[in-house]
Amino acid sequence: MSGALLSLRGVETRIGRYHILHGVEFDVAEGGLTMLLGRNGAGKTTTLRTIMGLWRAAAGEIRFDGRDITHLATPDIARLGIAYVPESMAIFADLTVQENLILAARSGPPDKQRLDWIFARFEALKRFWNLPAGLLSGGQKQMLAVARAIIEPRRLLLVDEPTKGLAPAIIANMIDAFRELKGGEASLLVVEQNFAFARQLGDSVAVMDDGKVAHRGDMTAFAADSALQQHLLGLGMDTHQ
Amino acid sequence: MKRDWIPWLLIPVLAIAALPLIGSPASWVTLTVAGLAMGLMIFVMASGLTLTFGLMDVLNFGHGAFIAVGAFVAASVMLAMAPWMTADSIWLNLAAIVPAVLAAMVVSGVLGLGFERVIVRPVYGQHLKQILVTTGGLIVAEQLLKVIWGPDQITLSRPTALRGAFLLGDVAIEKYRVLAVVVGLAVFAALALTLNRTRLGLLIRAGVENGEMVEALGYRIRRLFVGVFVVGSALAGLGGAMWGLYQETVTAAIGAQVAVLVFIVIIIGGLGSVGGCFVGALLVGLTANYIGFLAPKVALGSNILLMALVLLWRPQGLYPVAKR
Amino acid sequence: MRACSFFLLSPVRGRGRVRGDAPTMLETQSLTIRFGGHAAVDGVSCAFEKGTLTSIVGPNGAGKTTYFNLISGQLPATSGKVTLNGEDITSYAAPRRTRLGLGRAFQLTNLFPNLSALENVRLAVQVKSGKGYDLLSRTLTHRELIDRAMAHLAAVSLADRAQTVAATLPHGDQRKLEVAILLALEPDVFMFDEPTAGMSIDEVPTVLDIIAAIKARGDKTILLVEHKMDVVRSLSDRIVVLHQGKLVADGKPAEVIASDIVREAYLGGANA
Amino acid sequence: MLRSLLSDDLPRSRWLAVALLAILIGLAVAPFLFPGAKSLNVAAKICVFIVLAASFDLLLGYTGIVSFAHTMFFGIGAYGVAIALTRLGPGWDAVAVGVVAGLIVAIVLATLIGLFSLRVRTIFFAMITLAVASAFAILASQLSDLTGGEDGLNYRLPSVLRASFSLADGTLFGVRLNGRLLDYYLVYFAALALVLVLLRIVNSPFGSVLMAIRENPFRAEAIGYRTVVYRTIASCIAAATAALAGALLALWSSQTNPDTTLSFDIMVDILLMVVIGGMGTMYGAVVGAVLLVFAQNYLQDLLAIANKALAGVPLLANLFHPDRWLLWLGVAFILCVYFFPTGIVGRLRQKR
Repeated sequence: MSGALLSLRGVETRIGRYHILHGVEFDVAEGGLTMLLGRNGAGKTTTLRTIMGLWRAAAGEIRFDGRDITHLATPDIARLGIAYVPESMAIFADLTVQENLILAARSGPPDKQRLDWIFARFEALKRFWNLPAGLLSGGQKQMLAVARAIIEPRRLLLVDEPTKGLAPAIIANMIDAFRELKGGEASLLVVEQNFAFARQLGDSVAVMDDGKVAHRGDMTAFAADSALQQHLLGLGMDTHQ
Repeated sequence: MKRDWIPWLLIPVLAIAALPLIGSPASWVTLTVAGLAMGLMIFVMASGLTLTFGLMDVLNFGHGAFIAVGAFVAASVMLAMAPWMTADSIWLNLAAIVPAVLAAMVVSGVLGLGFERVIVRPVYGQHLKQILVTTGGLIVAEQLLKVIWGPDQITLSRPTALRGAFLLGDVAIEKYRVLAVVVGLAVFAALALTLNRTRLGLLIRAGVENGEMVEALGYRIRRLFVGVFVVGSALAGLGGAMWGLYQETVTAAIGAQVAVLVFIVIIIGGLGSVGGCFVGALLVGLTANYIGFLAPKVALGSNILLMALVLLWRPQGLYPVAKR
Repeated sequence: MRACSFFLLSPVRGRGRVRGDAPTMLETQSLTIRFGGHAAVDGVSCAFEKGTLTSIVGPNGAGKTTYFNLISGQLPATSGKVTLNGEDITSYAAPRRTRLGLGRAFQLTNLFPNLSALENVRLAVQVKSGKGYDLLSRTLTHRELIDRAMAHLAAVSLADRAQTVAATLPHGDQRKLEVAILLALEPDVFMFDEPTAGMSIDEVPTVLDIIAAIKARGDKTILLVEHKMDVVRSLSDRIVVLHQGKLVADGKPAEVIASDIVREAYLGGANA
Repeated sequence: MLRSLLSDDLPRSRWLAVALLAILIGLAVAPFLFPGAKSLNVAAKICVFIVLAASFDLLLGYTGIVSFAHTMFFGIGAYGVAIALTRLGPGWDAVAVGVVAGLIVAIVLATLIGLFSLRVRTIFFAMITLAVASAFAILASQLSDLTGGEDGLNYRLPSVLRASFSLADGTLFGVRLNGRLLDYYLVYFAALALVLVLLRIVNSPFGSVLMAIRENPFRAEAIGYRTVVYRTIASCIAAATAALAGALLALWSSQTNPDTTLSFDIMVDILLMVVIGGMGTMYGAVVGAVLLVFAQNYLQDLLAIANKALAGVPLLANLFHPDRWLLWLGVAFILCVYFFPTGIVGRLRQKR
């Protein structure tokens, strides 16, 4: 597939004795936003972690920008321009908001304009600039986690459940931010449970089930096909009848 | 967030509480300075250990080996420069001490690098094996010290300028203790500044909390860890050199002996916290000196008692580290 | 029979349910746990009756496993109450709850890896026998414990693997062993946390059959967290939906699955 | 009969069975096979250390606890008997008082340490026991009125255990049947009995819970075992057995001092015995103890030869100095932890 920034082919991951991914295959297009959907335990988080090098792929190939990154160490993968927002947010609670962002900006002090752009969307970060991040609320931590990933331009963002525990108004800001990022400087791969959010943002979609990608395609088509959604996303009311 | 200052308050509270028990203000000042000096020397040795634990969940039971090596290397250099040590010039004295201490730090640091590779690296994440293998490392290191320096203890005398005491009225303060306090505070200040004001320090603090995320931000935590391990070993060497001069004798067992105090201090402080380690070290130093004066027979039990009291109050130590 | 009427609850806070005839075996009252400011389980009140199987569903992060942890004692509740058979067990540690009849199987396989399959189950049988503190008799002389353990292994069709070291069993067999341990505890309340996760398709029926068999006995209470909706629907007497730590729906399977609130919880408010 | 005696825990390896039989018989006939005070002393020491190492294995190998305070309990047992014999005179009543007092102190201390710190992680416990043990060792040398300080205590054993006591007229196979011989067999049979009891404990329903806790404490707790209680009981049993080993040592040597009972060196010896012999096998402790006591005596001779050969080379000669035997065992210890975690016994059993 041409124009794919990230592509996974036959990726298998084992954690300890458990075989979690069984040959995952999908692409993230340059400048696009791919939604990774699927029910609990389908392997979405494991997929993100495997791309990031936090779990080792036991088989298969992960290519980023034409380069095989399957066996690179996590820091080297990050340095190619991939940022990761884990589901747990992994905020450094003991560090202030400012310090969290200073660390995330690898190439020097954070850019002023970019900071203002972030503050405009996540106002709380400005307000609690010098507060230890551990004292932020769940939603504010989520903002910080996303801000940390976009404090400098990155080529690919891996985001795990950005809307978990967020109030609707902030979700709207999050949607804004991701819209502006995609197509411009970054491509995104977002794991999401909230389908309303997913359909508003996603260009394409990959749905996982039992450690495999069960469906790949265009978001518009997927959003229109409610039978497919129900079959894949876990309610399955009309199956097995 | 409100800073938790209560543990810091324990230090003056302890000192003031000891005053009426000791009675004589002159003795009290002497003991307090002695306690601070002892505490700060232990802090210098313990700071690296607590950080390596925080960063990689590695506890090195062989840490004492670096302390002992530092003491031996410094002793060798100083003995070789004996004429300058005994000269009646503070500058010549310093010209002997400074290279001795630097040599101690370099050798301990290099040894730390080797120790990390051979002993610690293969057993990451396996606590039981880690305890066993680092203890094994201590056994071997202690024997090697005897191979190199011989089995007998080395007697070491302090340089002329650091003998004796300052007299302020009827209060006597040993000069060497003042130096130990100054060096200890300098190390603490340097560590505190590094941790709070530099990018490297931010990385270390972040790594103690969540090493995986630090990696995902593009930093190599392994390198950071090895760096901290080496610096911690070098500091242990520095502390060993200071302790050797303090005791004026050096034996191969010095490491294992002091390591016990070091462990008590980092437990009290909360494993992984430099601030807690500092407070813990001063509490241990002061308690040991006060009790040593008031009831010499139970002096060493006093550290255990202190540890028990602190853990009853805060079971995870004074400043527990927030983990993931 | 139970009279589980179906409620749609907009802003839900702990509330009573319409009671059935069967006695309540397990009950949580306004059960809450906060991590920092965030309530992972938020005022959940629910009663589980003897002889019923209740499925607990909800999207990722809804608090299902945390709810289980609060019931089985792996986590301490911030507030609220858990009662088992009328006894307030909120302050009891996990082992005591287990000995009182709460049995739990874990989401991630959680065995004694270097012990044999038989030994894994025998240890569970031994809990209620009270022989744990017997230090002077030989383990092998307690035939009755071994025989019962073998029977439980046979129930999950693992009898021929009895002497195999647990860590070397294939994943599906490890899940079955997990179930055998739970059976061996002979609890009054069975808690299954995604019992079929990670099993191959042909292994799933064995576990479902076991659960169905327990249910058929009629005197046990079963709690099930499961994502495969067909499984949930075929087994459950009742479905409870958790969303963002709150109980948002509770009722008969068909009604709950068809309800908008569930769709909203799963799909995020879109009329997909 | 044998099965019951060994609690169904058979050697499961021909070579291990041979080794154990050799140790059992060798120690039984030692007084006649290797007459002389020194070799009898070595044999008795082996018996005592077998018990000490086996009791440590109950903690380390079976329960997964690292305690650096094991010598403390050993010392408590030894000092209990020593102090009682010093104060009350050389009678059996004094021995009984000493043993009982030692046991009580050991169990109370083990309970306190256990309840206080066994809830926390392995590392924490290891550090705390190290601190407590070192404080105790210093305390023992400070309380010189009671313990004799650094010099320790010298005391008279009950008369039947002394060399002057004649069991029967004449000799057997050229060995005088005196009180020392009786003393040796007292130590031998007590050690044998204690090892068999420990073997029974690890193969009992209780022992199986300990292994479950070692394997997965979270799960053990979840199926209904209170891990803190089990761990504490295990450390009490280990402490009591160590104290009995100490009492045997005191009854054998008629002197007790910090170096032979409380020092960190002894702790290191026990660690080496259990790890090199094989953790979690009980027989490993037996094999390890024999090996180490032998090494202490014969590795030195071997090193002395190497040392002579290298006499000219400065550092290398020191490396093979007879006093550096611990260096080589230390290296063996590290290699064991890396490559043979089940030690000698584990290797033998694998081969069958």
